[in-house]
Parts: sequence; C-alpha cells; structure tokens
Amino acid sequence: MKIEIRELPFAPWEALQRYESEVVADRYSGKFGASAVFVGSMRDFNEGDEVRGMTLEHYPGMTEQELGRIVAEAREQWALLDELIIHRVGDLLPNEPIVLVAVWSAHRKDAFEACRHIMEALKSRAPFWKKEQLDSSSRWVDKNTDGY
Amino acid sequence: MKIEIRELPFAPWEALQRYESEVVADRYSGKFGASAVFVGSMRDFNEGDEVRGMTLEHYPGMTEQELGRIVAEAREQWALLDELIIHRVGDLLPNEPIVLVAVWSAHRKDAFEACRHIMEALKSRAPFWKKEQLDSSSRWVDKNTDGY
Amino acid sequence: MTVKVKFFASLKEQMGCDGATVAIGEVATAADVWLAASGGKAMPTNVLVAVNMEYCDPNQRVRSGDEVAFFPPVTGG
Amino acid sequence: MTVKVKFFASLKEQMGCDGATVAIGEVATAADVWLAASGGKAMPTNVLVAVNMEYCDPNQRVRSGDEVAFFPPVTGG
Repeated sequence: MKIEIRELPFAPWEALQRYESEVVADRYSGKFGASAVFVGSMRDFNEGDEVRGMTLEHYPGMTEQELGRIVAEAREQWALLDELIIHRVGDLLPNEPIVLVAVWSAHRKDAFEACRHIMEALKSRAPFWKKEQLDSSSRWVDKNTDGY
Repeated sequence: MKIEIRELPFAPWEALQRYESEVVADRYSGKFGASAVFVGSMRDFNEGDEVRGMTLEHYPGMTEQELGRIVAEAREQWALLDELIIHRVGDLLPNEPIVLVAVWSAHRKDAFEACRHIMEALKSRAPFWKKEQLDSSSRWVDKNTDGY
Repeated sequence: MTVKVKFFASLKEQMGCDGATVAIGEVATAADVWLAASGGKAMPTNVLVAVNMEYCDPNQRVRSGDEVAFFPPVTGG
Repeated sequence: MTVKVKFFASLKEQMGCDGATVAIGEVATAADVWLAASGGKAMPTNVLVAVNMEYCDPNQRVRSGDEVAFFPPVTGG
C-alpha cells in the first residue's frame, strides 16, 4: 500500500505504470487478475461558473492516517492485494489530476467495489478542502455530493 | 471511442496515457472530472491448477460490433465523454494484460457504474474464448462467473 | 439458398471444422441451419447463435447469404 | 491543563487563526475546548471534530496535550 499527498502535479497513468512494475508485479506476479482505478481531475466549471484554479488545503498527519484507516477497512471487506492512493494539495489548474485511487485484487468484483468504496470514503472523510478561484473572487466548496 | 482487438501484448497504463493525452484531453479539456478504469490480467492459477499460458480466440467482426453495441447502450444510461477498450487475442503468458476498459465522464458515479457495466457486458456477451495451457494438457474455460 | 456457417472454440473442435457453406431450403431458421451443418446432431442447450454478427434466438429466420454462427458461452475479459 | 487547537479551511478564515494552545479545566470535552478557543461562540452544527487526528463526537473527553481540530465538511477527491 502506498498513500501519497503531494504538492506537485502528477501523471496518474505513469504513476500506475511505475507502481505496478516496481511493487505490485514484483510481489504478486501472476496473482492480480484485476485492477480498478479511479482518477479525479479538475474541471473548469462548477455550479454554473467558470473555475480558473483551485487551492487544496489538508490536515497534515490526519489525512494520511484517515486514508490508512479507509484502506484497512476496505481490506476487511474485500480481498485486496495492493492499493495506491495519490492526492494533490496546494494550487491546481483545470485539467490537472486531483486524486488517484487504485486497487489490485485476484477478482474483479473485489477490485471494482473496493475502489469505489475507498473513493467515496475519501470524499466523505479525508480532511481536504477545496477553494475555487473564479474570475474575480474565490469560494470554498460547500460539501461533496454523494456518489452512490 | 476506441475499440482495439490486438494480437500483441499491450501496456495498459501507457495506452491510457497516450489515448488520454492525444484524444480525451484534446476534445474534452477541463470537462472530464472522472475516469474509471478496469484492467484484467492473466493469472497463473485457476480452479486449483497452475496455468502456463492461454490462447484467446475471438469472432472477428462480431467482437468489435458487440463491443460497440455495449458502449452505445452504456451511453444511453450514463453521461460518458469517451471510452477506450483494448482486448488481447492469440497467445498469452501469465501476468500479461488481457483487457482494458476505461471511461471518461464529468461525474464519478457515471464513470464507476459505466466502467463496471461495460466490463460485465463484455464478459457475458463479447465473443472471446479462453483455452488454458496446463502442465501437460489444455482446456477451454467453461464460462465466466457473474461479477456482481 | 445457401448460408455461411461458422463454429468457434470448443464447438469448432467438436465439429472438426470452423465452418462451411450450407445449402438449405428457402424457409429455414438458425436451428435448421445447425441441423444441416451438424449432420442432424441435437444442438447443445448452451450453444449461442448469431446471425450476421448479432445474437439471436435459434428460431430466427435466416436469408440467403446470411452468416450464421454457433459458439459456446463466451469467456473473454 | 492545556490542549492544542487547530482550525482548517473556511473555519480558519472565520476564526482568523489556524490554531492556538488553550488552557482549560481538567475535566473538559472537545465542545468545551471549542467554547474556550472561540470566545464562547456556538459551534456550527456542520463542524467536524477530531481529537488526535481521529474523528470524534464533540462530547468526547480530552486530555492534557491532546490535539483538538475543528473543521468544515471535507471536500477532497
């Protein structure tokens, strides 16, 4: 398992390629029949307004711990081999990836369900906060919508 | 949308990186908030036996058509921006990726649900057949298990 | 009329060929094509049928020149 | 005893600071810490509370040296 909170932009597919070849393929060669991935990227619109940029604040320490607890809970419910979570903080521009959640499992049902569960739990529990920059003002995002 | 049936091995994360940067980011810049991906890889065990290799047969023409119909149905049910499906045929070795299903959407609910739906429909309808090579024999895979 | 018949995977191995052009009477269903192509064998219940690359019921009417495919449950992905 | 208080995001802006070390009586809950740190303001109903980086109820007892955090609904992902 790897959980990374980072200030700098990241390339999700390259990060997956690297993590899978360096870690997952090494430890679980021939065992991971299924991987499910979600990538959330910054859109340039929200609630009817054009969004120029975004600042992501987080609670250092608690964020990593809470994501670790979310993954541990998922492991109790599904048969997972490995997990990778990357989340941006700091200043973002439209199109930039915000979050990556990836899981590897022997079976596709576990991979699909655990990936979605981890993502929804991240949205509702991990201490991150978004502030959107509009043309001439900024605003905190109120709350995340339910994803089910 | 791109549907590719290929004889040669493929690197799923590199294929995603390429398709997203060349096609999706170009057409839907700032619009795709969510992408969901499933990658199925060949395991080295099945039903208690070690599997040494696999041959994937398909029905050329119908396979592409059926996958196109599956994507069209998904587009009726969910708000999708783009889709990428890659599926191997021919001779495979353990660890090699068999299938990639990726969808891009503005919203994560649509991305998650459409990706899983397309994958399950592919499993139950797309005309592919697996033959496993064991130590000293080979066998056709009987049927796919239900993924829900 | 004639139709083009195709078999795939384990069914291809059982039939010993991947297909044939079959002559059949003008009014015929996919099931009739199976009987003509298989030499009268009963069609296994799990066999899937496609006419012109679309799934269909074995009772579907076929027309001259149609491609009629028979195959076992699919196992891709 | 003293506890370390933290505020985040819009709450940090409203409070005008990102935290403080607060002196409070020996028997105190997270809600008591809020009152001491906010100068007696009522805690908004949507505020989340974490003690030592774990979510908890505002009524949870705190101990000397605890880190008590208050923040608005989270909006990551």
